[in-house]
Amino acid sequence: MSQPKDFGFDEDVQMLKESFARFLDEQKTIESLRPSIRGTEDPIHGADRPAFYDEKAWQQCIELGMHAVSIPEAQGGIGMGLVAATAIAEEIGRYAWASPLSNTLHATFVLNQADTADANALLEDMANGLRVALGFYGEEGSLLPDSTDVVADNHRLTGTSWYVQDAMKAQVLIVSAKTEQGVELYRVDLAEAGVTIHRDRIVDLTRDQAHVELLDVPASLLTTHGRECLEAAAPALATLMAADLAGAGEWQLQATSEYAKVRQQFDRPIGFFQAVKHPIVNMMIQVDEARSLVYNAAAAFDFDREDASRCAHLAKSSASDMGAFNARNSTQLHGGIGFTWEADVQIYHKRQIHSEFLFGDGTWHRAQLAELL
Amino acid sequence: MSQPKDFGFDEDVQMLKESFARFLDEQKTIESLRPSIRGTEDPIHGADRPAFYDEKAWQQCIELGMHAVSIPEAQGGIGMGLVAATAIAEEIGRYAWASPLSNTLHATFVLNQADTADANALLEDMANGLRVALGFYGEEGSLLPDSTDVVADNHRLTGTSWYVQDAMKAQVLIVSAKTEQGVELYRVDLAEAGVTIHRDRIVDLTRDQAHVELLDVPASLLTTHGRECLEAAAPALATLMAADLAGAGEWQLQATSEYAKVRQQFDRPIGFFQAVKHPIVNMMIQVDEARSLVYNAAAAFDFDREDASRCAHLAKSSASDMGAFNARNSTQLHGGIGFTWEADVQIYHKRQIHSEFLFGDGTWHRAQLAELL
Amino acid sequence: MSERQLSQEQQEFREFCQRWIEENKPDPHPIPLPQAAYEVTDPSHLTYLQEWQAKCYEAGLIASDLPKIYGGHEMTECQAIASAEVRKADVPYFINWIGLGMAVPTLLECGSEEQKARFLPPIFSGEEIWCQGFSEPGAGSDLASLQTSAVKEGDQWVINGSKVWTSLGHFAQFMLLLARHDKSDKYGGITYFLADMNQPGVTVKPIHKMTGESGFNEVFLDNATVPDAWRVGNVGDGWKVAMATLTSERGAGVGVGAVATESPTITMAQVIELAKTTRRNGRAVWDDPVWRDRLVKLYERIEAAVQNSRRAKLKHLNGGAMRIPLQGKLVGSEVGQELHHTALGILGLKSALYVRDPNAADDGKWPLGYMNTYTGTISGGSSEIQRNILGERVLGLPKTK
Amino acid sequence: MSERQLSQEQQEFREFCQRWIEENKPDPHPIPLPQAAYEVTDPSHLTYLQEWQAKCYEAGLIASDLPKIYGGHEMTECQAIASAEVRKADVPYFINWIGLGMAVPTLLECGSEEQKARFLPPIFSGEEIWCQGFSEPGAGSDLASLQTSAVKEGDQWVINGSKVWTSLGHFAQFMLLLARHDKSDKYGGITYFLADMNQPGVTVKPIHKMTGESGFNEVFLDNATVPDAWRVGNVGDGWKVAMATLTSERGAGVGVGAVATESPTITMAQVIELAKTTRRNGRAVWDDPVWRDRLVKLYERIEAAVQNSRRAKLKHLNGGAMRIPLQGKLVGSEVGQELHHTALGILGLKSALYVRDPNAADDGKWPLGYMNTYTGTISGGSSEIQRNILGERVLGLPKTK
Repeated sequence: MSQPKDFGFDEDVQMLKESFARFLDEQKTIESLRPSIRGTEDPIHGADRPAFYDEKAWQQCIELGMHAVSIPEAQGGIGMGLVAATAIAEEIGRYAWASPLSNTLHATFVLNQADTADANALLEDMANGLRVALGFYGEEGSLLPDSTDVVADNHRLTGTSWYVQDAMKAQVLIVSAKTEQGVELYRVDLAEAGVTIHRDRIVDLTRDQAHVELLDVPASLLTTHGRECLEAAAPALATLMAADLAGAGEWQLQATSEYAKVRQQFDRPIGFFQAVKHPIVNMMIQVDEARSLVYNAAAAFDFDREDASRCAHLAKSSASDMGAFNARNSTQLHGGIGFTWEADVQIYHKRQIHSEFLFGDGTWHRAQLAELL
Repeated sequence: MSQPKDFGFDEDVQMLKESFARFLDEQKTIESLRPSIRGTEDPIHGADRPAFYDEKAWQQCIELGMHAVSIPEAQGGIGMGLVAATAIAEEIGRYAWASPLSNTLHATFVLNQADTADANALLEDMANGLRVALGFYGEEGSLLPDSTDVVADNHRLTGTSWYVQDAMKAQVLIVSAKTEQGVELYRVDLAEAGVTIHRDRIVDLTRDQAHVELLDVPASLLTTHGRECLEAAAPALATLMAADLAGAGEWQLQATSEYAKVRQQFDRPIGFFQAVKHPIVNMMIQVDEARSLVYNAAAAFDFDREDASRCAHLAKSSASDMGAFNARNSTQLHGGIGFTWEADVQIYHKRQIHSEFLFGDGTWHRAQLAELL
Repeated sequence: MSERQLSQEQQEFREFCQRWIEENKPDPHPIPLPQAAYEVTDPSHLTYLQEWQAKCYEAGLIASDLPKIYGGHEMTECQAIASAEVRKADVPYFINWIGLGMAVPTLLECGSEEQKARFLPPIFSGEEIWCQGFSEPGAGSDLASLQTSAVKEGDQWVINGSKVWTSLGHFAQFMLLLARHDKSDKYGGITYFLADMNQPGVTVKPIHKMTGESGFNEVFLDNATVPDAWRVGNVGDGWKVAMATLTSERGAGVGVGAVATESPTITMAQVIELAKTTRRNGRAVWDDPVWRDRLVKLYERIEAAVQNSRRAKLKHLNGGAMRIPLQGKLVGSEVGQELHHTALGILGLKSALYVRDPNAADDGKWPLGYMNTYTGTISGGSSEIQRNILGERVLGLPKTK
Repeated sequence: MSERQLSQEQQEFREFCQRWIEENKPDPHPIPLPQAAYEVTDPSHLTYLQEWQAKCYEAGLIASDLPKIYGGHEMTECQAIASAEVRKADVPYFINWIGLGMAVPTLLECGSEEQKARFLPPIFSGEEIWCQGFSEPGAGSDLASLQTSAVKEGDQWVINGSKVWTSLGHFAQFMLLLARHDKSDKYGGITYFLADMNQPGVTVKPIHKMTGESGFNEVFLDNATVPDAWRVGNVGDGWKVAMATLTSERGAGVGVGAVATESPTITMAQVIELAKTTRRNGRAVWDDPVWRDRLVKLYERIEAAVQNSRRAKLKHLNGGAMRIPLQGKLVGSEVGQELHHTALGILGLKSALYVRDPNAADDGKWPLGYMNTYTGTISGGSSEIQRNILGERVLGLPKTK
């Protein structure tokens, strides 16, 4: 089956994207985040920042149905595809929104692959607003599906899940665990005894992160086909993260371009100078490449699944490199101002160099892609 | 033993370099070359260009002693080291001089490693003006010492030597050949029966190139330790070629910078615009890095042989990348003019993308260097 | 990439194109063609390519969607299909690419009805070759500083001056000519003409490029004349009309079937193949992860260009009508240059072997193609100028000049 | 790189330095030091670093070659040796880097004898910390657009205005101050002063960087005063004197022992080690040829910088006195930035772990260091300005502004 010309970006998706963007615009996402990071600046002497989580905003998001966009209708969701979820992820990136929504979207595409009663039950809970996090990484942070450091034995889990994004906002952790049969996925209640959430001190101010230690914790099996499930969901996860990078990259482009129009140096707006103008154009070129590849990857997943891996590798490789490039240039071209804690570009910069590595960096995706060519 | 502060670039070397530069300046190297390429432009319909060789200039060069700079005094040479030869090679590059001199320098450092009566006899002949070429490459153009496609049997050679530089100017070919024992070096008279010189049609206008077919050709053995000899000489060859690139790169920088001062666009010299100025500065940065690494590599070979391989890899990697970069920018920044056959930048452009690959490109040298780190 | 939701007409036309190309594909010319239409200098190549273009036009692969009165075939959204099929197939390019790619959109947008009826059909058939007379010696990227003068005498204009980098000037019957009727007004003093090249006042002198080829020319206009009826737009509107032409050149125009070069996707596939088949230091170059990473990065950028073109058509996703199209020429030419330099790197020493060397990889296509990429990054508005345009027109940054 | 042809004095001094450093190396401070002198904000760090600098000065490792009347040790060509040994050793940086690196060369070149005698010795000992007051809010790279005013009243000057990005301003006793005595003359209206920071008219307010650190400050000058005897150079020569200071900052100055950051060679070695010890996807990152190629390219550029410094001293090889030195800051900061971003890439997800995270690689040094590289590419003349300077001063290209 081949892709539709419009990347499957039909009126429904457009409306969804626009209404979500309006919602985020009203949230004043960066302004809302600022109080939580005040007084925590100094990396050596400063306090630890609280995990930012705005319950009211999350409830509003649920009312809009954004959390359930790709949860099947049978489980109480909207049942749209990756194209729709990607549109949402792009806006999350553009507004650098700190919330459980990214995890919810990621989890949806993993659980959609499982097709078990337990997975469906969890999807249903998520449709009702349950907040989840994903625990698929071992300490090395490898992308291989069996890189987990958690072991399952008779529905009890022991080990540590690393690099759990937005763990402090979550109620339930979806964990990949090794058994003698292979890799299985489990559902763990984070309030369970034996669970210790070790908050990580990370650079990114728009997310929280933890490594979650599990000591003989009871868990319910979601699927015995963990490896297959993760492999099948991988293109969706990479595409969603690429969309986040692309959205933030577009913000960086616009913010830098606007700054170059107003900031005066040598009696002119700095955007007059080619040393400023041309790098901004290069930012635009990179973000446009990433965006187009993201839309293509989402459409491939929904309409041409055989081509989904190739397209997802393209999208995340492009978006990861763009994220780093736009981060660098947005700071550099803002000059001293851009380097201060007060500047919003620094917040996006940190988000981008975090997203760059989530679900695989450019180098890794290119190496995978090469195998397909 | 450690290197001298001044890279061994003492007064003798300085005088040598200056007098050689004066000599080349008088040669008007590009002007002299032009007639030989006239009428040969059209790649499809044009005539083949004659192999440019100026016998008078070569005799003058011999009178100056440049050809014998690193031939030991015992063999009638001047007995200076790689620092001196590198100084000369840099000027060859700067003036893009078509002559047998590069080959003579390269051959000197190979033969200096052999320490046999036959090798010494050849060095003596070279000191007397004999013109040589090097046949070490197989068709793949690999850098491994045993990549030759020539086989030796009882002092008779059969096979083809590929990518022989300036073969049309040479009287004698130094060939690496495989035997049951390993790799041996031989001396072949190019006038011998059984030798067929197939002229290659190459892009570079300042060199000629051929693949030399040998059919049961009698040859005299130079050394049975061909592999060791080539390995020991490798840092010198890479350094000499890097020096050639650096010299030509400096010419490209100066030519482009001068052009940017005189060429007017939008009522100003184009060097006013940062889109022109900054790339020219980047050319300077690259050529300075390459030059410093070249001087360091030459000094390492002469004074700190243990470090010579590392330093030569650094020099050729840097110089190869610089050559390509400066070639690209010199053409681009000259605009339409730089793209014409009449422009001198095109001649240097072609020389640089040829030198880029001789004795290993940047990628190869970095891979080798990594093994030492 | 195949497309869903084709109309029945489109579906059938695509099948027709595929079948027709398969059946009518010409045998290769005994002398290999140059890499692009603008490098053709051999008259026997010209004839061969004109015949091929005429056949394609007749079959409806050129001017597919245009009205009959202009010589079109009046189909609906079929041109893109024809162009895609032509690009995919291993067939010669259309020689009259300036006519198709620049003269046609300019005339459609700004020409009189008489001009359209007179000039369009022989452009489609390839009977009348066109060239472009914008650049002048000394003007370079500062196009508007042109000095060629146009003086009205009766109902015609007398033209004096010279033009440079005139691709196909040696074969062309007509030129898209910019000339100055008023020295006191840099932009407003320019008028746009269609000039007959076959007249005594016009002399064409070839310029050799660094490749050795001579597709470019210098054109001297010495009391050449143009009837006032062949003026495009009003007196003084030349700059505005020229922008329409250049927008087409920069990839933003409406396709009428102009194919002057190989598609980047095809070139990319060839370079990957080259890496897989070229051996060095004991293995295929493709097996070296360093080269593979570089190639995949380029593959990614070329795929992005394909998806960019797709997105450019979608109003709600393209970020503005000109944002993506204006990037096309810049990115295409720079990526193409890097791709070709990478091909040289894959070949290593073998990259030195040039056209007509019996051992050259692909008949010397790679070094030849590498050098020709500078046509792309320099002419038709250099990369430096393209970045100015993008910064100023798309992002609204202040004008550099 | 060891050097041949050292004099006996030099030879002995080198051995002394090595021995002395080995014996006097301080124990690490209980709270880890920031990465560079200009990020120090903790008073206990200040005391610790001042003690270390004083000891080094006493031992002759600072001001080695300067005359006794200025507090120097009157050795011959020994400073470079001391600096090299300090850089090689794993010891703290010198906190008074602006004093050593900028105030000293400026005073030596342009200061009065009284100024030299008064100010130099406590700079060397670290007793009096210095800061630089050139940049102003709104001026950015256009340094000469500064607005802080200096009005002569009797034998002193009254200063009003504000300065920004003032490293170490919170600890400094003195400031290198540029102020405007004449509004009508952009460059000629500037005068250079040495200002006492410990007076009522001076207020220092920290600026937090994206790293969270606050080494930078904003300094408000509200009727602050400077005696006329602390003016450097003539009234109106401020811009000229400032250029002497900036030339030192850009790496072209005479070393007196200023060490504010880790040597790039050491950082490079650490990143290679990081790649060898970090495992991902089943192997060490160093075993991936793609990462290795990138690292070796950076290694090459850092080695080139070392050899550049060596060549810069050789008249017949350096292509002009300023050509290489003026590249130092630009290339060093850009390569450093790429190197740090590469370190993040090696760490992958682990790169997110920041200072004080118990699992962070090297105590979070890599993300912290990465962000701090923007100090290098932005302040002290951004990379964009550096390229202008190089193009204009070294190559003689026309001035952009």
